[in-house]
Amino acid sequence: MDVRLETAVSLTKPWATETAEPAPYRLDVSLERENLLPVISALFAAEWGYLSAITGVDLGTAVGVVEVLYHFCEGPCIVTLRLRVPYDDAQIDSVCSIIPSASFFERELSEMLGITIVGTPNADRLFLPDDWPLGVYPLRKEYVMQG
Amino acid sequence: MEAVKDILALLVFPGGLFVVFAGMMYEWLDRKLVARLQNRIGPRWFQPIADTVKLLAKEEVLPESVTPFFFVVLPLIALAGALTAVLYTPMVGLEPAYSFPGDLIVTVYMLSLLTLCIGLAGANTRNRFSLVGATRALTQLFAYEAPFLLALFGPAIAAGSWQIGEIAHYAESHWFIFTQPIGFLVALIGLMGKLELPPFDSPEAETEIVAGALTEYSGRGLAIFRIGKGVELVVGLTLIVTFYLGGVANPIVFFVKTIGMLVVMAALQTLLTRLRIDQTVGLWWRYGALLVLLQWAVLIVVQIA
Amino acid sequence: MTLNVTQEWQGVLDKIKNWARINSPWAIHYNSGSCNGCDIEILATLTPRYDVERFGIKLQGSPRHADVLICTGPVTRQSRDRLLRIYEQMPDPKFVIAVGTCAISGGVFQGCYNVIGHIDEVIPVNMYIPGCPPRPEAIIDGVVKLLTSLQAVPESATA
Amino acid sequence: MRIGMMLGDVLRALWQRPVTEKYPFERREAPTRLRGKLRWDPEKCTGCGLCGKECPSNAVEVITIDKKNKRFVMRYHMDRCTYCAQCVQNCRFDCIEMSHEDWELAAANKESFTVFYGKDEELDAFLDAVSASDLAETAVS
Amino acid sequence: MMTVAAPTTQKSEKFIVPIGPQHPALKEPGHFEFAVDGEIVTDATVRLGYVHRGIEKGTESRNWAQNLYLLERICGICSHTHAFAYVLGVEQLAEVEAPPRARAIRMVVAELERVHSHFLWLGVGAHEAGFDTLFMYSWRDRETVMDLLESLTGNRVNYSACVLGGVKFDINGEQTKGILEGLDFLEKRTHHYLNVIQQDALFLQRTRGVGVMTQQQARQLGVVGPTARASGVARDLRIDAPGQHYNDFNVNMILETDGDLAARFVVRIRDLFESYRIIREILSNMPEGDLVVKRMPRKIKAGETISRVEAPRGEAFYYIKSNGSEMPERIKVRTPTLCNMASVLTLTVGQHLADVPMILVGIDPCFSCNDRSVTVTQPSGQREHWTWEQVRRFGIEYYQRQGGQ
Repeated sequence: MDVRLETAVSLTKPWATETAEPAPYRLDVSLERENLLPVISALFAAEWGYLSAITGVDLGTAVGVVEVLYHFCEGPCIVTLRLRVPYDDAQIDSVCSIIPSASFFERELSEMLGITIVGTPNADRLFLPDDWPLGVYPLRKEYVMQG
Repeated sequence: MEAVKDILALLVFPGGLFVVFAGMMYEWLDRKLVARLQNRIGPRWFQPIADTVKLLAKEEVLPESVTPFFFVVLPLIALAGALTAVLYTPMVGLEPAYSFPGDLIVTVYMLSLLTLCIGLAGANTRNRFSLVGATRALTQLFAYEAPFLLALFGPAIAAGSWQIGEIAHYAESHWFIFTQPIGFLVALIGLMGKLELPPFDSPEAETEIVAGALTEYSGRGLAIFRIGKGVELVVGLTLIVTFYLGGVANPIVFFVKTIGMLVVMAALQTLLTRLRIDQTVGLWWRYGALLVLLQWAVLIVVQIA
Repeated sequence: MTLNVTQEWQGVLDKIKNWARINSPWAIHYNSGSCNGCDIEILATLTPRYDVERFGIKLQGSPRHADVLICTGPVTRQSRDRLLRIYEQMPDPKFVIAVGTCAISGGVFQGCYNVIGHIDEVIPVNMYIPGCPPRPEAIIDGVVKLLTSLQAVPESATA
Repeated sequence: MRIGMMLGDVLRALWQRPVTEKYPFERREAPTRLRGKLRWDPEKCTGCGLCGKECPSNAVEVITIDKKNKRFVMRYHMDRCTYCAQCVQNCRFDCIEMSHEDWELAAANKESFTVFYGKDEELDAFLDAVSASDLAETAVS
Repeated sequence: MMTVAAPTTQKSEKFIVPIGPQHPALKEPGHFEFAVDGEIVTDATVRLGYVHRGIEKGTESRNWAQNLYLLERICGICSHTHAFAYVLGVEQLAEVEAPPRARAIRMVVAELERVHSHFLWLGVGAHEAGFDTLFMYSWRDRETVMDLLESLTGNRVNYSACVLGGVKFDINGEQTKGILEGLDFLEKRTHHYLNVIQQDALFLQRTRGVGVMTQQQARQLGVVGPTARASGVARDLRIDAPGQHYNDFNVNMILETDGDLAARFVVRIRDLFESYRIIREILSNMPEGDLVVKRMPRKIKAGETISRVEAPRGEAFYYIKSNGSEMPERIKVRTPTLCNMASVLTLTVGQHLADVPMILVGIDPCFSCNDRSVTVTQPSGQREHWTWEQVRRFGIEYYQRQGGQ
């Protein structure tokens, strides 16, 4: 295992519920939602990589959960923090207080998948048009494209 | 008979048709030269004519929130000003059509009218975009006008006259480009500033010559402003050549000199990065005006001595 | 007799107008949701290699100065109003060229949720240039075809 | 720090011929790999339909008239085509190629963008079979 | 096709002048909002979406091969990057590996694309600074590489070089020769341009000391690509993560430490030399073999993967999830501009509004930002919509007041 990944393992260890290494240079850390900020603070304080993207994956209406992935990259290594956000309590803490540049990713996440970002400095729409109906989230599986 | 001559002078030569046509040809030459210097072919010779005719035939959109009277009249005043200036200028090296003591000052004033009208037209349109453009046009006027004037007055002082015709005759025997090189440079660059040609077109790209203040002008108004600019280019170049490059002369020689100036202007346009207005203003006031004044001082001392 | 003379004059005037229009098409370009590919190619036609200034084409910033609207890309929800506005701001006579496959039919973006459709669902189009993106030569070809078609059309029909 | 670094280029340009191409007065040969208008050869087609299956924009349709006798017609929508050549890649029988000669495709109306390919007799049969109104509909879509 | 009711009113008094590609950097529409206190920017946000088409959702209803072409059309400047990142991801999921020759060809196309993109940006930057001659000349020379790409791939913009499991075409000897000749010419020109941007006094006035981003800032903002490298952050996937696509050829890191616009120009130009070197190296050591793997499944095994490719603008990030069917479950694309865009917004805070346009151009915004409508929020809370042109004018006038004193 790459030494940088080892550092990441030890950094995230206190909060990780599950750790996996799905591919070389990759580390998946599953978290509880409330532990997101401490983990990110720890990574940021140690200057481990940078926030490369936030991905939201809708697992489907049957499960009723959106999985939110925070990808941190450092050289060849990618650490992915995995959080599960249920539909009925779709909110998550903003990381903008630690990483200001995450604002874009959070705005995208919230408009595309209907997740409320608690404490984000700007919750305006980023990509969707002004006349897009409220409460419709295009990247949810329940949204089916016509035509 | 005198009346016929006056009408001809006003409408055909040197005012009116001739100078409008000459303005278009100069504009074409300028664009063509810039294109060639950028390794392109550039426009065809009738391009400005086609542009103008097309604009004249196009729908004129009268935007809301303008005072229609000024919207229509301002371009006409601008063109009239430029055309009036022609009458006192020794076109193609011939004697000016009209002349009176102090006509240099009137001419220069008439030339400023165009920019002033553009500024007012922008302000009249009253959308924020044009307004800002108008302010900018007027500031630029403020920036280059004084040095440009000073540069044109240099030869006047040397010749001891404020009459263009007399200065021109005096200049025949005194090539002021050698005795007053700074004045020449400032006048040439000032003309570029006046016409908002590339290095001084601060916020404009090569594709939009006047979009700022004239954004809302679509058909006739735009065409008339463009004609006005063409005329001003002709008058400005003629004045510079007359004053600095040997006065009234054989029309062919005079024409060659004018083309030479145009080439220099085109080269400057292609070579220089656009100046921000702060740089333009700095250039004019810190260097242009000061240097010309210095030259004046020297001149006056020499004259007295 | 006098009627004939005026008609003849009118005919000559129309010819001159038409000639000027064909030789001085000022363009404005709007991207209503394309991938930039067509936009770069349109831009490339301005550069020394293709140099559309040969035909008197100038890109203008203000829709008020333009005769030809060059559109690229499918129309997204957000940019639809914009496109309409530009079109309305242009003075008559005006022409629209749709450049690229997505401007004509939506191309690969057919059915994407934020895409309303293609250009001619929003504004009338005079010339279509397919390609993804069309080569600069193909764009020039389209423009020339548009200009040639103007030559044939009598004045009254275009105004 | 100097002023006018491009002077050399600019002066050279005065003597050089402009690089501008004379198109459309002189037409430069396009590279042979250019992906222009699609061409279809009905002789070799087996009607497998793989070309249409992975077309990203539904630009090609192979219409079967008689499967047994291998009678097919292709309807090609030039206006939808993205000229990606995935169909060429997919075709195992080399029936499809992208022409490098036909790339000046501009037209004033969209009807001309729907192209039918096929052997003459099949094409006639097919076009007869399709009613005029149907055709008009396809042209619009 | 969805139908949308036409909005009845224009939402605000927004005066929008979509200024076309005279400013090719800023082609695609975006809407920036800067709050200013006097002349100092206190807050900045951006509204994108004028060209948002819904590609990510679109991928979920197209099969794997169709998606290749859909994703390629995310961006017309770095189309190959997107295709490249996508096929890498899908191949990882399907557990196939493209043959070595195919990988080499992909790299050649990627590097040629970088060359064209940097030339494009050089022209754009020059144009934005008002140096049209440099714009014209750099775009003239760019045609050289466009010709190479066209004769190699068959299209000038959307190369469609990749297919799942390989590439579409081979590079033959004649093309190799053509590319090498083209590169020699470009290298000569690039030296010239490097001189120009480093020495032309008037040009430097617009770039030196503008939009400075320190190394510390760059690290914190998570910028990528040349923007990061101009601030001294060594971040280049071709070097950092060679496992994915550059394993056979080593790339040198190009770093500048000034962090201003001039440095961003220099980094990109010096990047070009590195690209020339890499292309030459690949062409002289071209591996033999097939172009496409024998068997590429139509259905991709369930699973998820991340693939990253160094685009001309920085790292392009792909997250691909498959559910084992013919269509992907989820594809997430993060373009480099999104990362860098955040840096613009942060950098402009505390800066003069006058410097904003050049800073924006400095990151080489690819997917964003023109129509260039800007909202300026005054301290009184009054909001005004400005066009991009107005901001520029504002800047110019601001400087004038400064300079006129």
